[in-house]
Order: sequence, then C-alpha cells, then structure tokens
Amino acid sequence: MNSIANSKTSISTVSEHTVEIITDSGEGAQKCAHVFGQTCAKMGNGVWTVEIIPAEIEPPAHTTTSTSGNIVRFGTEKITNWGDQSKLAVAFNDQVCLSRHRLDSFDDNCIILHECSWETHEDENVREQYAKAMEEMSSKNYRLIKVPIEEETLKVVDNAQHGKNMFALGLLAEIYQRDLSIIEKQIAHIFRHKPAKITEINVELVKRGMAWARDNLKFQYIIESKPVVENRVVMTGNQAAALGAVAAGMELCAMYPITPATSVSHELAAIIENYGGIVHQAEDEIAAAGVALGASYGGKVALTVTSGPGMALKTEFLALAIMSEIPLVVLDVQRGGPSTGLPTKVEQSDLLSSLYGQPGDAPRIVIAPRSIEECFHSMITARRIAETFRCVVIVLTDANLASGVQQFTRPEFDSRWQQDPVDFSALPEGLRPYDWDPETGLSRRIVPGTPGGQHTVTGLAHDESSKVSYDPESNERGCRMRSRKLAVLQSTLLPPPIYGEEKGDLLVVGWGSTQGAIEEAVDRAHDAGLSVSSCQLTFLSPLEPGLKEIFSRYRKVMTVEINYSDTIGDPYITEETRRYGQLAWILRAQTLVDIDCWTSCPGQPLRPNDIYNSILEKIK
Amino acid sequence: MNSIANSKTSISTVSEHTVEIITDSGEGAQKCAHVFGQTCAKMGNGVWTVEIIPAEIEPPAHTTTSTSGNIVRFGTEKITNWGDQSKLAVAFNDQVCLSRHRLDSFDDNCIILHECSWETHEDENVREQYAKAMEEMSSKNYRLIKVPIEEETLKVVDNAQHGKNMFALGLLAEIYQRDLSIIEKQIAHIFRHKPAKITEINVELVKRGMAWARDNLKFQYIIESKPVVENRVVMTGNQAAALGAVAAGMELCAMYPITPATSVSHELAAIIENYGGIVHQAEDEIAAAGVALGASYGGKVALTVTSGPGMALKTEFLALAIMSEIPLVVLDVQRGGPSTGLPTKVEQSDLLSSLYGQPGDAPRIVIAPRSIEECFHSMITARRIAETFRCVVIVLTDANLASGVQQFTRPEFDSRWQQDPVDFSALPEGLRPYDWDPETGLSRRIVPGTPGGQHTVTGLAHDESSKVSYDPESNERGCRMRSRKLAVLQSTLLPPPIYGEEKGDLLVVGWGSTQGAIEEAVDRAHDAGLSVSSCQLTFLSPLEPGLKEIFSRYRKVMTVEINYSDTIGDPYITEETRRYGQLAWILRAQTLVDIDCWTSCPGQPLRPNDIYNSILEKIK
Amino acid sequence: MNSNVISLLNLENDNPQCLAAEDYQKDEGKWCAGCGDFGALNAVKRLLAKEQLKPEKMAFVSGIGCSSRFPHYVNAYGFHGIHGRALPIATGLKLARPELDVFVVMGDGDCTSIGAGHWIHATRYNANLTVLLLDNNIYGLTKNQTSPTSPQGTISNTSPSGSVLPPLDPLQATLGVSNASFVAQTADWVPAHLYATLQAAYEHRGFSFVRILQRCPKFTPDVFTEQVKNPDLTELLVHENGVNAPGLDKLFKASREHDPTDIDEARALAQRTDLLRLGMFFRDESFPVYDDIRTVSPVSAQEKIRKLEKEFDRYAV
Amino acid sequence: MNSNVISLLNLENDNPQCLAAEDYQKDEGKWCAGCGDFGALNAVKRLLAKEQLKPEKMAFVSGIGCSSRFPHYVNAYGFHGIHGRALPIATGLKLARPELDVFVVMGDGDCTSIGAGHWIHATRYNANLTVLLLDNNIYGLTKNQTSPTSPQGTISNTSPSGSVLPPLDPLQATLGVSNASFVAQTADWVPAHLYATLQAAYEHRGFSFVRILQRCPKFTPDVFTEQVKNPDLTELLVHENGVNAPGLDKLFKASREHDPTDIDEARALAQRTDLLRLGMFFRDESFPVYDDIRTVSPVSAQEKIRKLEKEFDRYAV
Ligand SMILES: Cc1ncc(C[n+]2csc(CCOP(=O)(O)OP(=O)(O)O)c2C)c(N)n1
Ligand SMILES: Cc1ncc(C[n+]2csc(CCOP(=O)(O)OP(=O)(O)O)c2C)c(N)n1
Ligand code: SF4
Ligand code: SF4
Ligand SMILES: [Mg+2]
Ligand SMILES: [Mg+2]
Repeated sequence: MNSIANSKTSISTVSEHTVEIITDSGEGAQKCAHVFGQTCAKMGNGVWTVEIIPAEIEPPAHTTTSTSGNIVRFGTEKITNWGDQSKLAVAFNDQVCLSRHRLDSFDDNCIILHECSWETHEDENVREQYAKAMEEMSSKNYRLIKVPIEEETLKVVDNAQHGKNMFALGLLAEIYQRDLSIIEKQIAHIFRHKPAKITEINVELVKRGMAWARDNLKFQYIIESKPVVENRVVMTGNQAAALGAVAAGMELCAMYPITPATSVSHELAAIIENYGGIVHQAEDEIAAAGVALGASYGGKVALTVTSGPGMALKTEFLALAIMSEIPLVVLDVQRGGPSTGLPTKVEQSDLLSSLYGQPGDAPRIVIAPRSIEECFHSMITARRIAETFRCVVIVLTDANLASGVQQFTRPEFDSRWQQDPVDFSALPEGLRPYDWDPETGLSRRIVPGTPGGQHTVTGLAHDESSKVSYDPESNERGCRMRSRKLAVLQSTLLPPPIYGEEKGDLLVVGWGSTQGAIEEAVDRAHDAGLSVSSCQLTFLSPLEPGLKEIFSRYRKVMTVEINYSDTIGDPYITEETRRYGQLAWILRAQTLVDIDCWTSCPGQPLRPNDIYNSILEKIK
Repeated sequence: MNSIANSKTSISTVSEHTVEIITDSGEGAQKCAHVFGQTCAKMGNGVWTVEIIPAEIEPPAHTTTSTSGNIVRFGTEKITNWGDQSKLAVAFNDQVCLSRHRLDSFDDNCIILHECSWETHEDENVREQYAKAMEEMSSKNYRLIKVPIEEETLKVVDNAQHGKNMFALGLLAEIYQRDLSIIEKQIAHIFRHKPAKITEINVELVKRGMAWARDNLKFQYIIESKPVVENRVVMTGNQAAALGAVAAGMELCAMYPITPATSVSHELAAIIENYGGIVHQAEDEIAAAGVALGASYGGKVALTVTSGPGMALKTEFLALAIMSEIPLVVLDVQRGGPSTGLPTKVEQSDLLSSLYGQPGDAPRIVIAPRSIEECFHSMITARRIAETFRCVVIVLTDANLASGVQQFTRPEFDSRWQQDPVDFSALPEGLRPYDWDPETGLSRRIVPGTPGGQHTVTGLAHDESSKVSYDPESNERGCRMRSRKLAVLQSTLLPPPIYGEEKGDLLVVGWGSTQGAIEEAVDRAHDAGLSVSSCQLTFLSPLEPGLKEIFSRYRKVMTVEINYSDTIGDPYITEETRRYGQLAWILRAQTLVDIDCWTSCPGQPLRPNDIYNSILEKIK
Repeated sequence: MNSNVISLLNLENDNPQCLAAEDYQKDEGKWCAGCGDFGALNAVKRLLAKEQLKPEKMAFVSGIGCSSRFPHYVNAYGFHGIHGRALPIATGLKLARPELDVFVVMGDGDCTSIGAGHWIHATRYNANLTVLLLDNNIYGLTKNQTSPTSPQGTISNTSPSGSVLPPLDPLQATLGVSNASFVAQTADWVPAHLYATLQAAYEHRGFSFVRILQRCPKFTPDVFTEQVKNPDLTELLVHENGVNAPGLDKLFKASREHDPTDIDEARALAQRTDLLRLGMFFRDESFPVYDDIRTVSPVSAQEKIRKLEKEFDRYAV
Repeated sequence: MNSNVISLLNLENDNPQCLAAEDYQKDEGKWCAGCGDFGALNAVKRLLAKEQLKPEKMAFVSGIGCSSRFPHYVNAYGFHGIHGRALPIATGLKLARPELDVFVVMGDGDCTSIGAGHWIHATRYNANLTVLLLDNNIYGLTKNQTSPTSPQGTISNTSPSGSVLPPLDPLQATLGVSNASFVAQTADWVPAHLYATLQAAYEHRGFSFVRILQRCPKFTPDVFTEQVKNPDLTELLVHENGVNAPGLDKLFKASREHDPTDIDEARALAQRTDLLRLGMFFRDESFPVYDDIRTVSPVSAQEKIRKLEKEFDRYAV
C-alpha cells in the first residue's frame, strides 16, 4: 500500500469500513460504487456491495424518496454481508441523506461528506429543507463535512449530473488510498464503447476528487489487504446464477420479466446463444414454465427464472412437472411479499410456498444457496438432481444475493457439469416410462425420439406405462414413488456443518443468504463470551439429516430469518397463536424441538448487530 | 312397516345395510339409487349415498372401466359415511360387477343380483368373459343370484337401456319393503316435465321388479326407522354449499368449470338470479378469482368455486386479496392430486397448499366442513368471517361430501345470515382505509361509492392510507396487522369437542369429511374395549385452541387423513425422512407432540373398518 | 380535494361549484419527465371535469407497470391490481356496482402479453368499461424488456441483438374478437385528439378500447419520433360518428372518411402500415353490454328467505 | 405396432414396409359413439401413414378435455398436459427438438377460453406446429358448460336459461394476430376435406391453425345438424394454393375462389355468417418461423468451457 497522505493527516488503520454513496436516482452512484468496489477487490480486500434502489423509475429529485445508491463494505478479511451501519457516506443532497438517516443506516459517528451548495441555494424552500434536514440529523454524532461537489465537478464538465459520481469516487480513493491505476483501468473498461475522451474526463474528475480530499480532509483510513493466493472473480448473485446455468449446460431459459429476477435472464440473453442455448421471453410466467417443461420433456433440462408473483403463477405447471416426473429447475429470486409486496427488496418468505404451494401431494427439492458463490454452484447441483431424480428443483435466492456483489474463488470448470447428451439408443426390452425402482422410486427417462419408447405422459394418475389409471393401488404407488425420491436424496446428504462449538447454550439456524450476517453475529457473541453456534441450511426439502440430534446439543435453538413472525407478548399472541418464521415452523414439525425464531422483514438484509442483539435476548 | 313377504321368505332385521347399483355408464343407476335413497330417507332411515363415476365420458360398455353406479347405505340410526363393504348389489353385467369385486367393494357374504343373459349370450367372447368373471369372484362367498333383468324389462319397454334401472329399483323395494306410494311420488317428481305416460311406465317397471323379487327371492330385510321428530332435508354437499352461499347473501359466484366443484355452480346458476345474484363463468380460474375480488371490492362478498388445479391458478389473486384485505370466500372441493390427478375422486391433500400456497407471508382462514349439513352452514360462517376480518376464507370440502347424499336438520333461516347492506354513509373524519386497530388488526372497509373515501388499494406494501410505502416500519406493521387477525379469530374459538372419553390411550384426529367414518371406527374400538377417542377439526387456520392440552391427555395421538404419507419401515423411510399426513405435519409444528398418522389416498372415502384396523395397529 | 380552486385553463368550468381538472388529481404523477403517461392523465382529468364526475362514483383499475400507477394519481377510488389482471377485477366491480364509472388502465405488457386472455374475453363480455391501453412498446417498470408491441429489431435487455417478431397490433387483435364494440387509437402527443377519443370512449356504452401510443423517453425514445416530428406520417380517421376534435385538420394533412360501423374496412385499415392512423376504427352500440344483461333486480333479505324456504321444500324428506 | 398388417382401405400404402393408418393407433379411442373426435383421429392416422412418419419422431401435445385425450390414441410420443397449456409445452418441445413433428390438439374451451393468451402468442411466435382445434362448441369432459364458441342461447349447465354472448370466432381471432401464417377451417363430417386440410397444415412451415368443427352428440347434438344435413349451407373456399380435396365439388354446390394470401378478404369472409365456410382462409409462408429463427448451433462441452473461461475473465479480480 502506498500512502500518499500529507503530514497533517490523521491515519487510522481499521479492519474494515462500510461506505455509502447516495444520490438522486440517475446521478450515477452505481458506477461510482462499482469502480470503487472492483478496485477494493483487485487490491485484495474482501468486498460486499449492496444497491439502494428507489421505488419509482424516476422519482422526484431531491426528496427522501429519490435515494439511489450503493453501500460498499470492504475489509482486510473476507466480507460476507453488508454489515451494520455505515461509517462514511458521500451524499449528493440533504434529502437522500435524511432518508438514510431515518432508516438508521448511519453509524452514530458516521462521517458524512455532503454537497454544500444546498445550504446557500437561491430557492428559500431548498435552504429551509436543508436546514431542517441538518437539524433532524443533529440528534446523532455524525461528522458532517460540506463538500463543493457540484462546483468542483463543473470545473471539468458542463453537466454536473454526469460527473459528480466520479468526483465522489476521487474523494473515496483518497480517503482509502486506492490505487489510481486500477481505477483508471476500470473506468476505461466501463467506457470502452465510448470515445477515449470520456474516459479521460472521468479520470480527471477522480483526480480532482482526490486532490480536494488531500487538501481539505484531515483523515485517512488504512484497510490492509491480504495477498491474493487464488484466482478470484467478483459478481452479483444473479450474474453468478446465470453463469451457473450456462456452466450446468442449460440450453433453454424461459422467463417473463420480474424484479429482482429479470437480470438473470438479461445476463443469459447476452451470452447464452454462444453456448448453443436461448432465452425465451414468454407471454407470462405460466407459459414460461410450460415452455421450460416442454423443452425438458424434449430432453433438455431447462430453467425458468422468476420471483414471488411469478412463482404463484407457475404453481399449476410445477405440479404437472412433479406428477409427470419431468426434470425442471426453477430459480426463485425472492422479494418482499405477499402479493406485489416489496418488488425490489429482500425477503425470505417463499419457503413455505415453495415447499407446499401445489394442491395435492407434490414432493419437490428445494435448495437455497448461502452466498453469491453458491448461486453459481447451486445451478449445477440443481440441474443434476433434477435429472437424476426426474423432479422439480426450486432454487431460492433473494434480492440480497441477486444484486449484492462479492468475490469468490474462480471455479474450475468441469465438463461433467454439463448435461449428458440424450441417450437415444434403443430401449431395453419392455422398459416402461415409469419403471420405478421400488426401493428408490428412480426410473429411466424416455425422451421423444427414442425408438420404441412411445408413450403419453399425463398429469393424471397413471401406472408404470404412463396409462391413466384411477385404481387405488396405482395412485398410491405413484404417490409413494414420487415421495420416496426425497428420502433417497436425503440419504445422500451430510448433516449441515456447525459454525462454532458443537454444543452450547444457543444454536442459531438460518438458511440461504443470511449466512454471512449470522456467522458474523455468532463471532461477536463468541467474542463476548457467549456459548453460541450457528448452522446454515442449504437443503430445505428434503432437510439435511441429523437436525434433531444437532439441536439436542444446545440448550436453545432459534432460527433467524428475513420473514414475518408474531412476537409473544403482543396483543393476542401467545405460544399457541404465534405464527413462526417459515423455517422455524418446518423444523418444529420435523424435529419436535421447541424452536424459537427471531425474524424481521424490513425489506433489507439483516444486520449482524441486530442478530447479535437477538442472540443476547434469547440466550437469557 | 308393512311387511308383505310371503310365508316362505326369511326375514332378517338388521340395523343397516349397504346396497350397490352398478351398471354401464348411461344405464340410469343414478336415478334408481336416487329414488331409493329418497324413499329410505322419507321412511325415516338414515341414508348416505355415494356415486361411482367412470373415468371416461362414455367408456366402452360392458367392461371393467365402464362401471357407473351408486352406493346407498341406510339404517335405523343416522348414517354419516359410506361404511364398509356392500351387503347387497344389483349388477347389470358381469364386468361392472368384477370391477367392484377387484376394488374389494363387496362384503364376503354379499348378495349379488345380476343379469343372467350374459351367461347364454350368442357371442362366445361374451360368454367366456362372463365365465371368467364368475370364476374370479368365486374366491369370495358371494351369494350370486341370476336375475333376468333385461328380459323382464323388455316386457314393458322396447329399449331395456331405459328401464332396467326401474326394474332394479323394484327388486330393492321388495327386498327392503319400501313404501311404493313414496316411490311413485318420487318417480312422478323426476318425470314431472315429461308426459304422464313416462311416469306410468316407470312405476310399472318398479312393480314388475317387486313382483319378480316376491316370486323368486326368498329373503327380505327389515331395517327399522325412527319416528322423524324434526324437519329434514336431503341433498349433496355441493347442493348444500350452493344453498349456503345463497343463504349467506352471496350475490356473485365467479367460476370456471372443474370437477368435482362445477356442480356447485350448476346449482347456483339454476337459482341465484331469483336471489338477485349471478354466476359468472369466467375465461379461466384466474379471471374467476379476479372477478370475485372485484365484486367484493365493490361491496359484495363474492364467492369463487374450484378444485385443485383451479386453486393453483388462483394463487396469485388470493395473495392480492390478503394483502389488500378484501374479503373473499373460496370454496375448494378437493379431488385427488397432484396435478390433474384423480379428477372425480376424493382426497384431502389441498390442506398445506391452502395454508401456505402464496409466496410471502399471507395469513388466511381455512375451514373444513365435516358433513353435508356443515357444507351449508360453513358458507354462512365463511362469508361472515371474511367480512369481519377483511380476509380470505378458504372452505375445503371434497369429492366425498360433494356428491354424497345425506339428510340433515332443515335449517331455520335467519336474516342476519345475509350480508348487511353496504354502509355508504359519510366517513368519520380522517378515517383511513387501513385504520388498523393496533390490538386486533381490524379496520373498517371503505367501499367505492362512499363519499370522501377515495383511496387506491394496492398489492404493494402500504401504510394506513393505502399509500405505497417501502419503509421497514410500514411493511412490518402491515404484516403484523394481517397476522394478528388470525390470533384474534382464534381467541373467539372453542377447543374442539372430543368424541368419546376425555383421556385415554389413543386420540384420533381428523378434519373435514372423514368425521362420520372416524367416529364409527371409534365406536367400534370402544365396543371392543379400547380406550380410543376422536376429535374432528373444522378450523385449520387458525387452529382451534387447546390442542396441545387435549393431546397431552392421550398416550398416543394420530391423524387419519385421505392423503399421502410415507410408511416407516419402507425402504429409506425413517422417523427422520418420513413425510407425514398434511394435518399431522401442521399439528406437529403447532403442538410439538409426536403425532403419528394413518393416511391413505385410494381415491375413495375411507372405510370405518380400515380406520378401525389402523387404530388396532397404532394402539399396540 | 380543493374544489374551490378552478383552473382558468379549464374552459368547461366556470361555475364555482364545479370540480376543475386539478381537483381530480390525487398524488403527483411520478413518471419520468416527458413520459406520455402524463398526457393521458391530463386528458383523463379534463374529461372527468368536463363530465363533472363525482370522485366517489368512479373507480380506476390497473395492473402493474409504470402506466398502472395511474390510479394513485386520480382523485377517485382506485385499484392498483396485479400484473395483467386489471380487466377481471374491473369486470367484477362493474358487475357488482354497475352505477360506478369504471376506467381501466393498462400497459402493453400488462394487457397484450400476460393479460392477453383476459383482454380477449373482456372485449367479448363487453362490459361498460372505459379502457386505456398505454402502449409504449416496451416494459417500462421492469426496465427495458421487449413487449409484444415492440417493433421488430428492438434492442432491449431481453433481446440484446434485436427482437425477432413483428409487433402484435392491439387494434387488429381486438377487432378480431366478436362483440368488440369500440376500438380507437390515439397518441399522447396529440392532446386534443386524445381528449376527444377518451370523451367518445366514455360516452360509448360498452367496452371502449382505446390504444394510446405513449412515449417512453427512458426506454423507447425513438419509436414515435418520426410521427411526432412529421404530422404527415399520420392520417386521421374522421366521420360524423367518429372522433372529432376541433383544429386537427390544420395539424394533419391526411385524413380519411371511415365509417366506424364498417368492420371490414376497420380491419383493412388497421392492417395497413403506410401511415399511422388515429381515430375511431370501429364502434357498434348494438352489442349486448354485459353488466346490462347480467343485472338482476335486488331481492330483500326477507324475500330471499321466503324463496329459500320454497327451495328447501324440494329437498325435504 | 403391427407393421405387417396393411389396411386394404389405406390406398397410399401398398408397400409392406410401410406403416398403415392402423399402425398409428395406440389405445382405442374412448369417446362417445358418434363423437367427431374419431373423425379427426382417423384423418390424422391417414396423414401419418401418407407421410410415413416414424412414431418416435412425432409428438402429440394436448391440454385437458375430451379432445385432449387424443395423444393416448396415437402411436407417437404424447404429452397430455394441463388445461389450456398445450401450446407452451409444444413450443418448448419444438424449441428443444426442432427435428420432431409436433402436433397440438385442443378443445374449444382449452384453446379459446383458459388458453386464450397462449393461443394468441403461439400464433405470433409461429413455431412450426400443426394445431388442431376440435371445436364442439361446448365443454365436453366436464359435462356440458358453455364455451366461448357456443352459439348465443346455448342451454348448458352454466347457462340454464341460454348463454348471453355471441360466440367467439376462432378464425377471426387468429386472423387478428400479426404473424398468423396459416388459418383453415374444416369439419369432422367431411372426411376428405378434413384430411386434405390436415395435409396442407402439416405441409405448411409455421403455426398451422386448423379449426375442426366437431360434433358432440352428447351435449351439442344440434349445433351442426343443419349443415350436416344440408350441404347447401356450406361454401368451400377453393384456390390452387388452398385446400383441395377431390370430389367435394360434387357434394357442395357453393364454392368460392379465395386467394389465401388475401388477408383482408380472409377476414371479411370469416366475418360473414350466411354460410359455413370450409377451406383455407389464410396462408403466408414468408413469416419467420420461431424454431428456425431461434435455432442456434450446438456447442460442445469443451467449447463451452473454453468460452466460460473467457467469460469469467471479465469478472476476474
Ligand atoms: C405476475 C407478475 N409478473 C411480472 C411482474 C413484473 N412486471 C411489473 S410491470 C411489468 C411490465 C411492465 O410493462 P408494461 O405493462 O408495458 O407497462 P409500462 O411499465 O411500460 O407502463 C412486469 C413484467 C409482476 N409484477 N407480476
Ligand atoms: C385448470 C383447470 N381448470 C379446469 C379444468 C376442468 N376441465 C377439464 S376439461 C375442461 C373443458 C373441456 O372443454 P373443451 O376444452 O372444449 O374440450 P372438450 O371436452 O369439449 O373436447 C375443463 C373446464 C381442469 N382440468 N383444469
Ligand atoms: S420508464 Fe418510460 S413509461 Fe415508465 S415512467 Fe419512465 S418514461 Fe414513463
Ligand atoms: S362428450 Fe362430446 S366431445 Fe366428449 S367424447 Fe362425448 S361426444 Fe365427444
Ligand atoms: Mg409498456
Ligand atoms: Mg369443447
């Protein structure tokens, strides 16, 4: 690290920091944060980036609803979640700043670099609004530093709107001593399709930001980085899932646009044709499921990608896939519900519907990647399970993983990840389309094109030959065989690993994207001398084995989930009437252990500190 | 009772009998059974009738797939289910008879009156088929009696196809000494729109059947009846539900045809316009839900009626109703699943999807009538709850209740059952569309037309004013208030009544339509000296209170359900991997009691005897 | 509601008891600057003021999309529904409350893609609804995906190398449905025509389907630029029973007499792509209106019970 | 499969290696006696024999309904899907396996009611599918409910006092969709025409939509009786590029030259209700075929990995 701070500057070494860039929608915060995050990553820091997205396409500017931006958390070690409050913020106006303040996003001692021109704006209302915001924020110890962002930017460009973000980047680069050559490369890459001049101007702005900070700010932070020993990549969970689908050999993704899942298909649309595949944008989510199912029936294990309301629409088709035992992979990028709910925000409340959404008994596999890296690998696992077990595999990610950015070990590709070519060789004498192995329920799939294999698949109750049959024995056999596959899959799984001690006072159980935050909270509890461990589930249906035995080793067990549960002590809420977190409810049924839960559905990822506090509360 | 049996006839008095009329599809078994059942009911017997429906519209005649018919169980006391095997059958050919034999439908000593002409049919294949059927059935002690049904019928009409059923009715009338004058009235009623001649011919055929039986059969059964002290009606569950909807003041039923729910709307279509209402046949189940929701939003609590695959399609709209707190009543007449499954057959496997089908946290009310009588009353309850709690109420009946026929006490209508007229009076100052009472989550519904109440309902997260709001506090408040309503409703419920002793060795827990069969099995167990009780749940969400305490009074608890569960001891199935019956699963999560289950999904109602055997097994 | 403020611009209202166009505004429209949805909102508010509709006697029903935010911005009852399903909701509402004026606002994805089945059937039911299709040829809210009405070759996030299908024509598709009783096309950039078309739609008894060509500067800035710039690319359909807005003949040189009862010609005109055609393609007031034919007289609770008793007699044992 | 038995009636096959129409029968059709679905099945079997299609190289996809039982009765791969959703399944299958011949069989409820959205869009995609709409103007399988194509006044279980809407015309609706490339009508009671129409549909590259008027003696015994009895009520559309079946000119007096490339006339003819019209209403072979334009060359696993490595370089830290 090459420190260029001048002598009067106070330099603190910290293990990590969380930074926010907050602007009106359309002011380029994303780009600034993207380059900053990439630069941190390339310098060997752990990084996690989260988007702040406004509710409207183009909300009125300079209001508390217009906030758009990014949070970048970076540190010496691996960073697995967005952390707690921000330590430093760059805000382009008082109102976006205020909105974040109201959401309690800033640390009590947060340094807030904010545009100073509003204070002296010609419009009295604007000045007043500014003054009020400052007053409201004075309840905290924020260190509010005025920066002439616009003024400085205008020295380089005519329209500050398209430049302030790079000036801001310069401020950050100086404060955290980022490597300018890396920044330059990133900027050049972003504008590679534009005239070289654009890159130059942007770099110039960065440098101006750095200069201003050097001249005016009397602090810097050092966040050391570790030597990078392995090849790493950095991307969002949706990018990882899209690349995972390609790596898994999926050659058809049928989808209908829906936030926050759509970008998976954007990524795929951009590249899949190079891999012999296509993205089919269907007329609705029902058709998307149908097209994927038809393609899978034709021998390609296809993917459909959606979020809550789209999952609701696919309900009927999933049952058909399960009944006819046609492999299908469904990626549900969870958002806040119910109904249209919180379209851009994170929640983990599609678990129960993923497990039980279909009328009738419809066993299916549900897995939840726990990190952006697992978003990639889970697509490969999902495709393989779907094909081996002739079943539906639902992959549950969420808006947090979807748009979060993190590094992970670059995968070493394996050609076995790809789907095997369809076997069209003549069938063994007498082989039937559902020749279930009576032990395992498994059977060989017969794909159209196979000579002598003609049969008609149906969603009606059927026998081994796929003939419609309504007799009790056939129906019960079919149910049994479809159910058996789950038990067989479960027998191949290992008990989930425990993070922390193998026994103790409290076990925190999570699933999916909350792993990083939970483990960080557990670390904190451990440091505080508490006997707390955690365990993050990936398989939700079937559940990983050994849970009851694991739970028995702890005095208390609770789940932590981003969904709704009643609070005992609230009016009318008793042990008996309480509605639990979704995983807690399943685990109670499964293990009969009195599993408690701490859940919350703020439309944001959970913060380690909130989890830590819930631990303190429950361990009492 | 006026016995007209001649001297040589053996007359046995029995407390009940189960009779089957089985024919090719289209031979009029339904009419025969209908008149017979009605006559029994009018004579004061308890009656339960079940249809036997072939899988195809018009299956090939004289095969084992063509069986169409009815089972009539009747007795001295109230009859609550279809019972065990049949004691007597009238079969129009050997193949339909064989199909029932293969389904184990006949008692070992069943008397089978069957058409004799097939034995000597001119076609050798027919004779051979007949001989084979007789041989296969000889494994049982059936008393097979040949009857020249066709020959006798042809003495009255030219086309035996339209007459054999009445001759068969005559046979039964004689054997069970039914009151001919009642039969005559019933026949006259059926053919009231036809020329009087038709009634005459049919009565003539009945008389001929009676005469033949008198002359040729040497047995009669006496089934005493109790004096009828109350007004009673007799109908199917779907008729009861349709009338219940009218009695509840529902003025719009939006539906899309689907077996076995459609006949509810047929009943409604025939009468509802006389009650100021309409049936709207929508283009699909999604639109049906939408139209019902739109009408409810407009101030009429509307109904939508469907079955499994239709429920799947309504998934998204139900979430919108829950989120926007627009009352809606959904009747799901359950059939076998998953997917198209067993369209005409009973199953109880939509419980989990009814409870958890929606992505996101979407609390709703689920109730399951336990008898045909309750099919009527549950519609009134459902409408009232939906309106009071501004919520979705799902009523779960099934194919067993739908087409079963039973008497029940004629309801005394109460004008308070009807929906109150919409209150369009000006709103209290400042009243907001979701002015949730923070204790109960209840709020006053503002219906379009109310001056000053203009607001926009939305499926997005919203605040009390129905404004879209994505802040954590609003989202969590909304979730809390919608959830709270369930706890409040639960606080108004009583613990479910126990059938039998208040404590003991085994408690059998059922839900919905299985009540009759379960209680009959419990009676049998009680008679055999076993300490078994049962408890039939109506409220599934929220569950009735006190369950854990109730369960604690029994050594073992098990559910009995018509759905799928794994059997411990089957390959790969352990305590840990077992998938439970749907109610059992919920109760385990709710009470943490180790609840066992005995379930089966044969596409038929459960038989008391099978339940009894499961009791013997579990009580060990 | 500030019913005392009368806009000077609103020529229809010079009576202080009247509601002005602004009085029909609820929240401020939150669309991008230059979004054609603003034009539609303004025309609607003018219409409401012209007709002096009581805010509580109207409902605006929509699906999901930028355009479907519409109900939030109108001082009326509103139902911001789910994607593609505005029409069933509106149909149900109209059946329950035929006395309300019910407007439906949909986007092109909302109506012609996920909502296509409902669109066909709602057209067929011909309930008395005023239906606005805000067609920007793109998915706006979800940020730039191809829609069924996107021109072939559209570069979007889901068709990065250009969309492959010719666009669906919502007019032709609606005209293909038996019972279609009112089909018109207008554009957000011709406010007078837009207003006149909405007026005609509102007056029509039945399902009045208005396709509004709507500019989306954010994602499809180019689709209508030619037509906006050059009025000669547009032909007005005129007829004494059609859409008639004063002054348009000055703006548009091309106009064509088209009798809106001529369904064959309506289809033939919709088929032609030489010019953009604005106006009333088809209207037939003789078709049965669903809420009319399904309206049954109300029955009192007492009367219902009396009838139920008789009904139960049929089932008496 | 009894490929050695050659039906004497099957004139196309006199080569003992060939498959006869009977060889394409799987289970025996289980429809009511006199059901028009038998006629469609027979015509299809004849076509398959004529074309000598390999049973394993074909798939029949259907929804739910009496008509949708079809795949069970054909010696081919079959997919008896869910109600209304045959077209998405077939589209997916065709995308995955363009080399297969894919036939789609739907009922009128299946296609035009619950499946309406898919129908519109599948028409638009124009995948190379041969599509049979078995239109008996009623819901058969669920036992007598009104369908969108039921004539106004139909007495059914859901419209006991007569249905209130004029029927939807599947031809006109399909013709309303841009990209519709083949639209024809035939009837189960004119086997020669039915066969010739299916032949033309099969030969057409693209989405060939054939509406087959289908008798349902069980629930709509009367809807086509007039036309069945009196051939003068039918007009054949003839053209050298249309459907041409030998001998029909003797049966039907009325015939009309109609050029199937003339879309305006096609619509105008579909609009007229004076006579029943059988024949090809429209065909255009020039429209892009979805499975053609979406076909991409296969890439080997090794090659994919090579490309993935490059892809990942973009994300490398
Ligand atoms: C069931 C469902 N699927 C998808 C979405 C996501 N979605 C919201 S709006 C929209 C399309 C918007 O396009 P359009 O209807 O043309 O309206 P515009 O935004 O252009 O006005 C989509 C796909 C959703 N909310 N619900
Ligand atoms: C989602 C769903 N809704 C409803 C049904 C019930 N259903 C089965 S077939 C059918 C309609 C049959 O009519 P049609 O499509 O015209 O075919 P037909 O039987 O007349 O050949 C219906 C409503 C179903 N199986 N699935
Ligand atoms: S994205 Fe397009 S349609 Fe949406 S508000 Fe912006 S300009 Fe309007
Ligand atoms: S009900 Fe009608 S359509 Fe169905 S099989 Fe019978 S005749 Fe054919
Ligand atoms: Mg749009
Ligand atoms: Mg039909």
